[in-house]
Amino acid sequence: MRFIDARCQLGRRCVIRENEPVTKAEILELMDRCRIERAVAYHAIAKEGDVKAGNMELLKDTEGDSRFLRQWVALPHTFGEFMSVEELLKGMKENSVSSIRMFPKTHGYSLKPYALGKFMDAMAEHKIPVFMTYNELASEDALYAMLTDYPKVNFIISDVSYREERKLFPILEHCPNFHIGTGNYVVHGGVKTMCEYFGAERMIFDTGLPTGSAAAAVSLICFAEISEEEKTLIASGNLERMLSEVEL
Amino acid sequence: MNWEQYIFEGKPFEGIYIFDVHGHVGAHKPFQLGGYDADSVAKTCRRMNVDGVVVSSLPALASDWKWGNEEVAASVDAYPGLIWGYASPNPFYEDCDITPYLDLPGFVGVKIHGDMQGSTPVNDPRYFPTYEVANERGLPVLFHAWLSAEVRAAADVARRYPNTKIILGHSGMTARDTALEVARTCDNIFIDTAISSTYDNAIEVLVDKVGADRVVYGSDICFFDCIHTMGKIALARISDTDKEKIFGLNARGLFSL
Amino acid sequence: MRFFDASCRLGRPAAFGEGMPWQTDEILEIMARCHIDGALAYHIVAREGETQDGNELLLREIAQIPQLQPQWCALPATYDEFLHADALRDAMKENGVRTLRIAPKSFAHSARPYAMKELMGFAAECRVPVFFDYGEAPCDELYEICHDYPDVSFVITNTAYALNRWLGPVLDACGNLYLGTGNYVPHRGLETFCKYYAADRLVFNTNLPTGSATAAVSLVCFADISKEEKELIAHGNIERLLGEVRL
Amino acid sequence: MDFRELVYGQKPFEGVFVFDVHGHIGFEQGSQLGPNDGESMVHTMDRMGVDGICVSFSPGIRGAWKRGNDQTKDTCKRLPGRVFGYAVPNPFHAECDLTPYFEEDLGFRGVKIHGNIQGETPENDPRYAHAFELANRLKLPVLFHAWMPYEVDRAADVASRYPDLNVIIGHGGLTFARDRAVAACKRYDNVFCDTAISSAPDGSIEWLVDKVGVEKVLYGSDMSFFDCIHTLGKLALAKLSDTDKEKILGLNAKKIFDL
Repeated sequence: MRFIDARCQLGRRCVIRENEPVTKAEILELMDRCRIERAVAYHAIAKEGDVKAGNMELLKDTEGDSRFLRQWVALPHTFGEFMSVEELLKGMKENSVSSIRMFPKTHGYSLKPYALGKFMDAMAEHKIPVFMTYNELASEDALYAMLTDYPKVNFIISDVSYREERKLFPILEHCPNFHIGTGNYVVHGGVKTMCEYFGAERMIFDTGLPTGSAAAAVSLICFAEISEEEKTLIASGNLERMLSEVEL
Repeated sequence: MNWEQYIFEGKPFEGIYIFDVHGHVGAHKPFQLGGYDADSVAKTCRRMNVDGVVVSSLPALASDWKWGNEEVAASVDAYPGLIWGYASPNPFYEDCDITPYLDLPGFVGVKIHGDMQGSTPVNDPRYFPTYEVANERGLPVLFHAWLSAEVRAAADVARRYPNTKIILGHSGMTARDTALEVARTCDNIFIDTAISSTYDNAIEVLVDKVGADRVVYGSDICFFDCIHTMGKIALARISDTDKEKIFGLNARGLFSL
Repeated sequence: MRFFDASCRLGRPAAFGEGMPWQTDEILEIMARCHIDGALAYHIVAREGETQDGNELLLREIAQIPQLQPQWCALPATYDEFLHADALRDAMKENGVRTLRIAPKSFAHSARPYAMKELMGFAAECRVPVFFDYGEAPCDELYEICHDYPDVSFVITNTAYALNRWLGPVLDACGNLYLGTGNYVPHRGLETFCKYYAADRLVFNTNLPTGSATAAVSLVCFADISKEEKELIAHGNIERLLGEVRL
Repeated sequence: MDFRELVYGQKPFEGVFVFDVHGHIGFEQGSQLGPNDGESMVHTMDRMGVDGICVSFSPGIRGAWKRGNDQTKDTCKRLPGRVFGYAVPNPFHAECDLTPYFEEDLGFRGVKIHGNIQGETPENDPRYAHAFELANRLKLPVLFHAWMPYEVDRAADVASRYPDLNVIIGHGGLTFARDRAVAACKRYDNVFCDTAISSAPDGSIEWLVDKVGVEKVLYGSDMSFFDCIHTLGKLALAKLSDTDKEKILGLNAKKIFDL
């Protein structure tokens, strides 16, 4: 079973709990221990400090390192901040960056079409998947609004808590562009149930390293009561297909 | 000095030593800052005849402490004599030692922002190694001291490390009563004027209650603009000598410039 | 450089920090010190509850003060608790009131058309500028209110420094949004604004007494922008907006 | 035993005694749980090689203490040797008495305290005393929902006043209350921690073992709130010796549960 992790943070973050992995070496040790082949990685400074500088640090930290697939954090281009959509696409192409992560709550901006329409049109046109954690959205209604405002963009939402099933089920039903990161999807039998109702294609394996548990994440897939094909799709198939469709 | 004339003709003040004890470089994640790199900060300082500003890096406080302190070192390097540096520790990293930065020319103090670092109280023992160094060298330590609890924690540090010079950032306006109270009990506590919005007369109240000698000009530049705080001090109804002390003479003593 | 303050507040606050210059003569002294020739003032009683009585109290308090012009607080005429459009027009005309201030969150009413259609219809028809603190319709609500009433000129005040990522997209999408400069303090805020938008969408105000007038005037005087742009901000734009009012 | 092979071989934990000290059956109003009846839990336990589990009725059943405990009793009766029960007291209903559940072997092996959900009643409130006296007399384990530091301290207080019962701090060893949990484990012999948490980084169980000693750490999954797979996997792939893992997975529980 080949695992490719869709959510890993490199770089030195501000707050660490005792014994939490921090360095790239510690992350790689966990990836090896959990047999995770490669990981889509973004940089801690891009989330917590300077977005553009953090994206550059990521290029340095992953230079010639085939274990990591590069992911940039994006910001809207208001008052000349960050990059224009054209500059972003050019930068992604030159540096083989294949996906985008956004932090609308942490970085404080609107997801509505009046603000992000142009940006999301580019994501749709170039089939670039957009990654977010569930707590970056104001509510499940905000999630539904985003998914329906931009139906042609694939969104991968991670860290959905086990308490959200009644809120997420109807959204999964209505929004085929809604994918779930399985890292902390701990609902009892959740992976199996989702396969039954929505198909394995809707789930992307991720861990949330270094603050999420990789061991728990791989176990959730290995021990799930689903077929081998379904496990493989979740573990790496869906992500690889999505990233292969990116046109830059 | 005819402060009004300077302002309303848009002419930066002349003949006044202006030293900003509370500056920043580097981006801040929750919202967009205008011109947060060293060049922008230097440009504004030169335009406004500001003789010097001590900056800490926002990423050093809220993100990667090493990357951030390097950012400060680069800024100090680029504008020697104009941009001075605060080094900032991080309590979560045992290997975090900011002495190498304090040894660099141009680094003149320490900046602590417990709130951004997992809301760690500033008198948390994990900050003590930094205070020991500051105490040995008699350095100023600028605290983010917004809430009165933060002011009291900073005052606790002032008492434990009497050889440091503690600057209560923002406290002149927010937790003012607590700040005034602790400033009376500790003579190594100073109060800066860095705040985005407060009413006129706030500066007059500070000078009246704790004396101009204990108030230092700080603007929080690049977090927001320094102009409005400068204007507030310039047009405050306090004597010119008090304005000169606040604008820079006090700081000159604090930072032994 | 002379200034006109597009929004300040009169009246006795329930609570205030020691030294706050809330009394009218203190406000007038600061205005003089800051070369502010005139100001649109609203009353705290109108803003904190008794809107009509507060508006009338304001007229009495500034009757003998030529520098101060009335700015009325307003809310939808639910169960006739406030003037309907025609009565409002007549009263404003009679008392020289040319601007309104709304506070949907504080007054706890919806800002959507189903609730504010009459009031905003009046403001659009008579070209009456409508002021509100940014906190009264923040983030996406700012877009919605500007978008719902495209013919009303909105001036937001008390904005502080953390809003550019929200403000930019609304300025792009809606031409009827103006920014009160009092306490708009991002580093190089005014020059960045003028670079990406235009000085004619900036309106000088102080937010006295809670905001600092000395800071507000300094922000304009020392801004790294042209003299013409400073004049537009200091008084030009508000004079144009007030000139367009047709009661 | 190659625990890594277990995960990748997708084989259950055969040959290892596994006992889950923190389970729930029944409805939870705030969120739709996965299958939460005894039978579906045993189905997962069979797949994973888990020998037994001790459950209390879900906190969602707030007031109906008798109906909830009877629900647990029926489940234990239907699934003897696999599902055991915690009796849950209620501090507001004076008539609440747990002794009938222990007069004969109905499958009950301990007491569960969830003060937070019962009107935020302090965990060491005198109105729980009758349950503590019962547990002390019968030398039973008492599982506390202890997420916050003050909840952990109250559980420790009970341990200090009733030396013959064993306190299990539920969740607390892995939340931000963990320093308090470590202090309690070190101070009292009859205080233990479980591993029930939905999100804690790799290395957190190792940290707990390092601080309180492996004998004090018990496998608990909070099933059916969560799937037990993820905690089992976290344990299997943890950087701990096999003997440590076997103690945590079940041997420690054997010492304080009458199994």
